[in-house]
Amino acid sequence: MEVLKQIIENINYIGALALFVIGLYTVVTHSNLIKRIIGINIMGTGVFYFFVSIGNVVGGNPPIVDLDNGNLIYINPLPSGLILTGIVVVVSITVYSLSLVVRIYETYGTIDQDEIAKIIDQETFDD
Amino acid sequence: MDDIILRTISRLIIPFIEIYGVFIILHGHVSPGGGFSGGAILGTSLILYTLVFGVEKAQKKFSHKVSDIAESGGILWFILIGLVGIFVTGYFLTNINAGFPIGEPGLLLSAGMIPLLMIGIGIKVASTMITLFHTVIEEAHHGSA
Amino acid sequence: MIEQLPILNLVLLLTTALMIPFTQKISFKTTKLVGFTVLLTVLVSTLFILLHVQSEGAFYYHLGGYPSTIGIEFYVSILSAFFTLFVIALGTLIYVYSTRDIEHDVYAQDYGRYYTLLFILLFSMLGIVYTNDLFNTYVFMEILSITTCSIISIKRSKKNYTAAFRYLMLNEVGSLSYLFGVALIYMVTGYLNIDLAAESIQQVWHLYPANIVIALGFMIIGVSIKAAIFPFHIWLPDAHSTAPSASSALLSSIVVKVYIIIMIKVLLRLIGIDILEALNIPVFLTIIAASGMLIGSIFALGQKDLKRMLGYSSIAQIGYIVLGISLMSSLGLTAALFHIVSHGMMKAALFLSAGAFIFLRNQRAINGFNGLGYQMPISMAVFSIAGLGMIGIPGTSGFISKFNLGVAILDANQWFLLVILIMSGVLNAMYYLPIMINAFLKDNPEKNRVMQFEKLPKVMLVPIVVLGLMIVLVGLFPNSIMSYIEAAVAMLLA
Amino acid sequence: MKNRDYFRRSIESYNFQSIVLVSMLVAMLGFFFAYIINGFGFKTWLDSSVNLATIFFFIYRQRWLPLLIIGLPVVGGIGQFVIGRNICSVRDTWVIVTTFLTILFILFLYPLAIVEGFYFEVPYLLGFGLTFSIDMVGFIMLLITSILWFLVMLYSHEYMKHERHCNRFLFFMAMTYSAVLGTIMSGDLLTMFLFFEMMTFASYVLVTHGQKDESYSAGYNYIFMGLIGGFAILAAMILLFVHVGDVRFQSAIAVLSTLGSVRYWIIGLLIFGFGIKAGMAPVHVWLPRAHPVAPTPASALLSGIMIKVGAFGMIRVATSYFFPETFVIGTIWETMETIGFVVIWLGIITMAVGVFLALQQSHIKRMLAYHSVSQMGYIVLGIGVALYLGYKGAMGYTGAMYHIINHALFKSLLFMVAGVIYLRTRENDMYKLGGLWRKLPITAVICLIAALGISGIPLFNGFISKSILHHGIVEAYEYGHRSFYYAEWVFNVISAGTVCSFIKLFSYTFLGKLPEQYKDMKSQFMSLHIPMFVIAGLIILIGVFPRFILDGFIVPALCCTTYDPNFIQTYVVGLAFFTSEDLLSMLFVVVLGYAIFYAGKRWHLFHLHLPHWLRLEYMIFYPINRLMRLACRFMYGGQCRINPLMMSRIDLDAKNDVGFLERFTLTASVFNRRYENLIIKSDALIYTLILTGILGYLLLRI
Repeated sequence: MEVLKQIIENINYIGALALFVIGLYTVVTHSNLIKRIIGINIMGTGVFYFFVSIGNVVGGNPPIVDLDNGNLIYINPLPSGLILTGIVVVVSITVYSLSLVVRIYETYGTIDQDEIAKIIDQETFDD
Repeated sequence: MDDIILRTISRLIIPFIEIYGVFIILHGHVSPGGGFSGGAILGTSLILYTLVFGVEKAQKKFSHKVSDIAESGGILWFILIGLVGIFVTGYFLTNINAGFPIGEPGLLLSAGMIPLLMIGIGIKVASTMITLFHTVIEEAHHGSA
Repeated sequence: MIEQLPILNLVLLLTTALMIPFTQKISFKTTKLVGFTVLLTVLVSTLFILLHVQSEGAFYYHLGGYPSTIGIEFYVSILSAFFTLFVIALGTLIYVYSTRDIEHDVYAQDYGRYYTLLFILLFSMLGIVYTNDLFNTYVFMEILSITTCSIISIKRSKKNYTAAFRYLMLNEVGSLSYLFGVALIYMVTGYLNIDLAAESIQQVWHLYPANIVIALGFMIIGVSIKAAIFPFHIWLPDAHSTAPSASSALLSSIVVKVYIIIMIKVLLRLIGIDILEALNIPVFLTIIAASGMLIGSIFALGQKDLKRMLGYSSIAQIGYIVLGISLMSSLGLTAALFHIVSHGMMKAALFLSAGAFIFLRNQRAINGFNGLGYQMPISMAVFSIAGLGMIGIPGTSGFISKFNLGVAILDANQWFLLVILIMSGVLNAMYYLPIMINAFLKDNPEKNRVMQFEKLPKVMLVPIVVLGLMIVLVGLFPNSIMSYIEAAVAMLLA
Repeated sequence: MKNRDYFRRSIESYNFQSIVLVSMLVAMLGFFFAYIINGFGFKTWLDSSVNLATIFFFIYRQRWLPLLIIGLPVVGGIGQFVIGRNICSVRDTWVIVTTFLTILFILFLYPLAIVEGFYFEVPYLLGFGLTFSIDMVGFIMLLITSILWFLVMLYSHEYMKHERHCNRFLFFMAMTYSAVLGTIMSGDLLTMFLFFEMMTFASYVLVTHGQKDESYSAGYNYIFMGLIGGFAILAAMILLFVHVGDVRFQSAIAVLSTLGSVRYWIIGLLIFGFGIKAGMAPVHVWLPRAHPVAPTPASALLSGIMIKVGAFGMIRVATSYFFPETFVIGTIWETMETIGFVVIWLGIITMAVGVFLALQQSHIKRMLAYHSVSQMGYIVLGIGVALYLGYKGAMGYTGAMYHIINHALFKSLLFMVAGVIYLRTRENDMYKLGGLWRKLPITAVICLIAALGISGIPLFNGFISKSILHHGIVEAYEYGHRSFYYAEWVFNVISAGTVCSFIKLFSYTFLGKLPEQYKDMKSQFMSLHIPMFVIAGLIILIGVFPRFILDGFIVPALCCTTYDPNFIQTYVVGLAFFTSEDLLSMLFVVVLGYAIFYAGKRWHLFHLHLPHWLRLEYMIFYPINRLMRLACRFMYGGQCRINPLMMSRIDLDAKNDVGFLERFTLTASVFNRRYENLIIKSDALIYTLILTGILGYLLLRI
C-alpha cells in the first residue's frame, strides 16, 4: 500500500522517466531516421515533463497575478519558463534534422540507417 | 490542395489568427502569453497560408529577403533594447532597476521595456517558423541547391 | 566599464553574425573585413578582461540586474577570462585561414551562411565559458551543437549529411541527458546558479543522495558525449573529417575543449571533490581516459584518411585531458588545462596544414604524402612541429603538458598510468612520424625533387605559421600561460 | 678580371684551405696540450710572460659561452643554405670555419672546466630554465667531439661530392653537432633530454640520407628505439622530479636511498634510455643497421661520437645523482654496487655479442658497426666497474673515459677508410676485394694504424685504455664478486676476437689478389686524406705518450668526482703502462686472435651463421607477430564483408617477414576496418549501456 501511494504521489516523475526511456529505446532500436528523430522528441518531452512537474506546488495557482482574492500560493513559474526555451531548442533541432533527412534521402535514396551504412561501407571499400 | 472550401475558410480565418497572435504578443508582460507564443501563432497563420495556397504564392507574400530582415531585425531589436539597459543602469537588459514601471495587470503600456522586447521576439519567432517550414518544403520540392 | 565587456563581446559577435547576410549583399570582401575587425576587437577586449581579472580578481555580472537566485549570472574568473582569450585567439587565426580555404570547400552562395554560423559558434562558446548558470549553459550548448552541425553539413556532400545527422542525434541525446541532470539538481536545490546550487548540494547531499547521484551520472555522460570522451567519441571522426578544414580545426581545437570546461565546472564547482571521491568517480574517469588514450591511437593508426586520423588522434588527446582532471589534484588539473591549450594549438595547426594539403594538392590519403615536403615546405614543417608536439618532443608545448601530466600522475602515485602515457606517446609517434618521414625524405617519381617556395595563399599561410610559432614558443616558455592556469586551478580547487 | 679569377680559384681550392686549417688546428692543439701538461716548460714560460690569471678571469665571467658554442654550428648550418647553393667548396669552407671556431671557443672553456661548479642558467625556458655546466668530464667529451667533427667535416667535402642532397646533409650534420654539444654541456637532466631528443631527430635524417629502402627500414628502427629511449629517460626524469624535486646534476643520494625500489627504477630507466643510444647489448639492434647505411662521414660520427654521448649520459647521471656529495665510505655506495654489478655484465654481454656478430660480417661498414657495439661494451664495462667498486671505482672510470677518447679516434678513422675504399671501388663487401695496398697505399697504412689501435697493440692508443680496463676488471674481481674472474677471461677472449676480425679486415681488403676490375685504378692523394693523417697521428701519439691524456684530462676529471683521493693518487696517477704483465697478456691476446683467424679461414668459420631463430628480433617479435597475425585472421573470420584484394594483400604481407611496427600497423588497420563501422552504428546503444551501468553502480554505492 505504501508503495502504491508512493507511486501515485510521484506518478509525474515516473511518467517522465518512462517517456525518457521510451524515447531512448526508440533511438536505440530503430534504424529509420525519422523514427529516431521522433524518439529524440519523446525523450525531450520526458525531460520537459519532468522539469515542469518539479515546479508544481500542490494546491498552487497558475502564476498569474490574481487581483480578486489574495491566494498567493503560486506554482513555480521558472521551470515552465525554462522549458519554453527547451521546447524551442528541440523544435529547431527537429526541423534541422528533418531537413538533413530530406537531403540524405535525396543522396542515398533511403532513410534507413543500416542501408546507408551499407552504402558507405561499399564506398569505402571501393576507394 | 486546390480546394475552394479550404481556400475560402483560410482567407476568412487567417486575419483572425494573426490578430490573435498580435494580441498574445502584446499581452506577454501582464497576462499569460508573450513573444514566443504569439510569434508561434503568427507563424502558424502563414504556415496555413503556405499549406493552402502553395509555396510559390507564400514566397511572394513572405520572401526570403523579408524573412532575412525580419529574423535579423528581431534579434537586433532585442539586443538594442538590452544595450539600453547598460546605458541606463549598467546591466544588460535591465528593466526594473532602471526605474521603469513594474507593470500593472490590465495596463498595456505599464511594463517598461518588456513589451518592446516581446515585439522583437514575436517577429523573430514568426519569421523563423515560416522560414523553417519553407526550407523543409523547398528542399522536398526542388532538391539540392 | 570592463565589467560590461563580456556581455558586449557576446552582443558584438551575435550582431556580426546577424549583420553578415546584409554585408554579404555588398561584397564578400566587406564581410571578411567586418568579421576580422570584430574578431580583433573581441580579442582585444578579452585581453583587457584577462588583465583586469588578474589584477582585480574575479567578478560577477548579473544580466538585467536580477539577483543570482533567479537571474542569469556571468562569472568572469581567471579561468573563463583565460579560456575566452584562448577561444577567440584560435578562432581569429582559423577565421583568417578560412577566408581563402572556404572557396575550396563551400559553394559560393553559402559563404555568408558559413560566417554567420562561425560567429554564432564563437558567441555560444564565449557564453558557455562565461555563464554561471546551469540552464543557460544548456541553451548555449544547444546553440553550439546546432551551429556545429550546420557548419559540418554546409559542405553539401553525401558524407557530410550522414555525419551531421549522427552528430545531431547523439548530441541531442547528450543535451537531453544534461538537461535531465539539471532538472534533478534543480529539484533538490532550487537553484540553477552554479555557486548557489553547489552550496545547497553540500547541505542536501545526505538527504537526497540518489537525486544528486543520478544527476551527476546524467550530466557527466551528457557532457562526455559532446566532449567526445572515449566511449562516446563515435560521432567525432566522421564529423571532423568531413567538415571544411577550417571548421574541423575549430571543432577539434576549441569546441570540444569548451565542453570539457563545462565538465570541469560541473565536476569541480557544482559537485565538489568530496562527493566525487566518495562515489569513486575519479577512478571511472581514469579508466575511461586511459582506454581512450590507447584505443583512440590504435584507431588512428589504422586510418587511411589524414583528417580522419587527426580526428581519432583528438580522441586520444582528450583522454590526456580527462586523465589530468581525473587525478583531482592541483597538479593534474594544471596539466589538463595546459593540455587543453597546447592540444588546441597543435590540433589547429595539424588540421589547418592538412587543409592546406587538400587545398593545394587535394591530398587526403596518408599513403600519398611522398615528397610533399618539397612542394609545401612551410605547411609541412608546421605539420611536423605539431606532430612532434603530439609525440611529446621537448621544445614543443606537447612536451610540457606530457611532463606535467607525468608529474601529476606520479604525484598521485599511479605509476601504471605513466606507462600508458608513454605507450600512447609511442603510438602517436607511430602514426605521425611516417607522414613526416614520407613527406620530407621520400622521393616522389612524379614530382619535382627540388625544394619549392610555398604556393599557398598568404592568408592561409600566416595562421599556420603563427600556430607553429606559438607551439614552439609555448613549448619553450610555458610559464607565460602557466601562471594563469595555476591561478585558475587555485580558483577551482578553493 | 684575371685577378678575380685567381681569387676565386684560390678560395675554391679546397686542398689549400684544408691544409691551412689543419695546420692551424695542429698548432693550436699543440700549444694547448703543451700548456696543460707543461711540456717544454711552456706553461711556466707563458705564466711568467703573460698575466694569464686576468685572461682566465675574463673568460670565467663570460657565462654565455656555452650558448655561443651551441649556437655556432646552427649558424653554420643555416648559413650554408644561404651561401652556397652551387659553390660547393665555399659552402663547405663556411661550415668548416664555423666548426673550427667552435673548437676555439671550446678551448676557451678550459678555465671554466678546471674550476668546479660552473653553472649558466637560461631562465624560463621549458618552464624550469635550462642549465649548462662545464666540468672536466664534459670538457674531455667536448674536445674530442669538436676535433673529430672538424676533421670529419674536412673529410666530408670530398666524399659528399658523390652524394645527393648535400645541403640537407650539412644542415642536419650541424644540427646534430649542436645537439651533441648541448647534451654534453647540459647541467640538468631536462636540458640533456632536450638536446638528446634533438640529436635523435637530427641524426635520423643522416641515417636515412641514402633514401633507399634499407636506409628507411634502418631509420625506422633507429627513430623508434631512440624515441623509446627518450621516453624511458622522460619517465626517469619525472620520477626523479617527483621524488627529489630537482633534476640538476648534483648528488641526490640522500633522498634516493630512502626511496626503496624507486631508485632502481630511476637508474634502470636512465641506463636503459642512454643504453639504447650507446648500443648496449639487448637494445643494440638499431646500431648495426643504422650505421652502415648512413653516408660515411655521418657513420664515422655516429659511431665515433654519438654513441659515446649515450655512454657519457650514463656516466653523468650515475656519478651525479647516485654519488655522495663528498667522499665517504659506507653503505651509501650500496645502490651503486647492485647497479654496477648488472652494468658490468651488460657490458660483457655487449662486448661478446658485438665481436661474435662482427666476425661473421662481410660488409665492411656493418662489421665496423658491430665492433662499435663491442667497443661500447668495453666502455659500459668501465662504467660498470666505476659504479660497482664504489669509492674505489676510479680505475673503471678512467678506463671508460680513456676508451671513449680512443674509440672515437680509431673507429671514425676506420669508417673513413671504409669510405675511401667505397669511393674508389664502389664495393663494400670485403670478400670481393683484395690486394688494394698497391693501389691505395696511403689508405692501407692508415687502416693498419687504426686496426692496430683497435686491436690494442702496444704503442697504439687502444692498448692503453684496454689495459686500464683490464686493471679495472681485475680490481672488480679482487675487491668484489667472484664471478668477475670469468669476466676477465671473457674480456681476453673478446680482445682476441677483435684482433682476429681486424686481421681479417686488413688481409681481405688490402692483401691478397687484386680483382680484375680494379687493375687500372691509380693511386691518388685526395684532400680527405689530410684529416685521416691527423687522426692516425693522434692514435700513435696517444699510444706512445699515454700520460698526456691521463694527467692533463682524466685525473682532473676524476678529482671532480667523489672517489677516494688516495686511491686515485696511488693507482691512477701512479699507473705504469707497458708493464711486462700487460705486454704479455697482450701478446697472448694477439696470438689467440691470430689462431682464431687461422682457424676461421681454414674451416670457413666466418661464413657460419647462427640459425635465424636465435636472432634477438626473431625471439622477441616473432611470437608477437604470430599472435597479431592470428588476431587478423580471427577478425576477418567474422561476418564482415571483405574486399578480396585487401585480404590477399594482408596474407601476402603476413608471409613476408614484416617488422614489428608494420605488423602492428597492419593489425590496427584490420581491426579498424572490421570494427569501426560497427561501433559507429551502435552509437546510442553504447550510450544506453554505459548510462545504465554507471547509474546502477552509483546507486549501489550510496
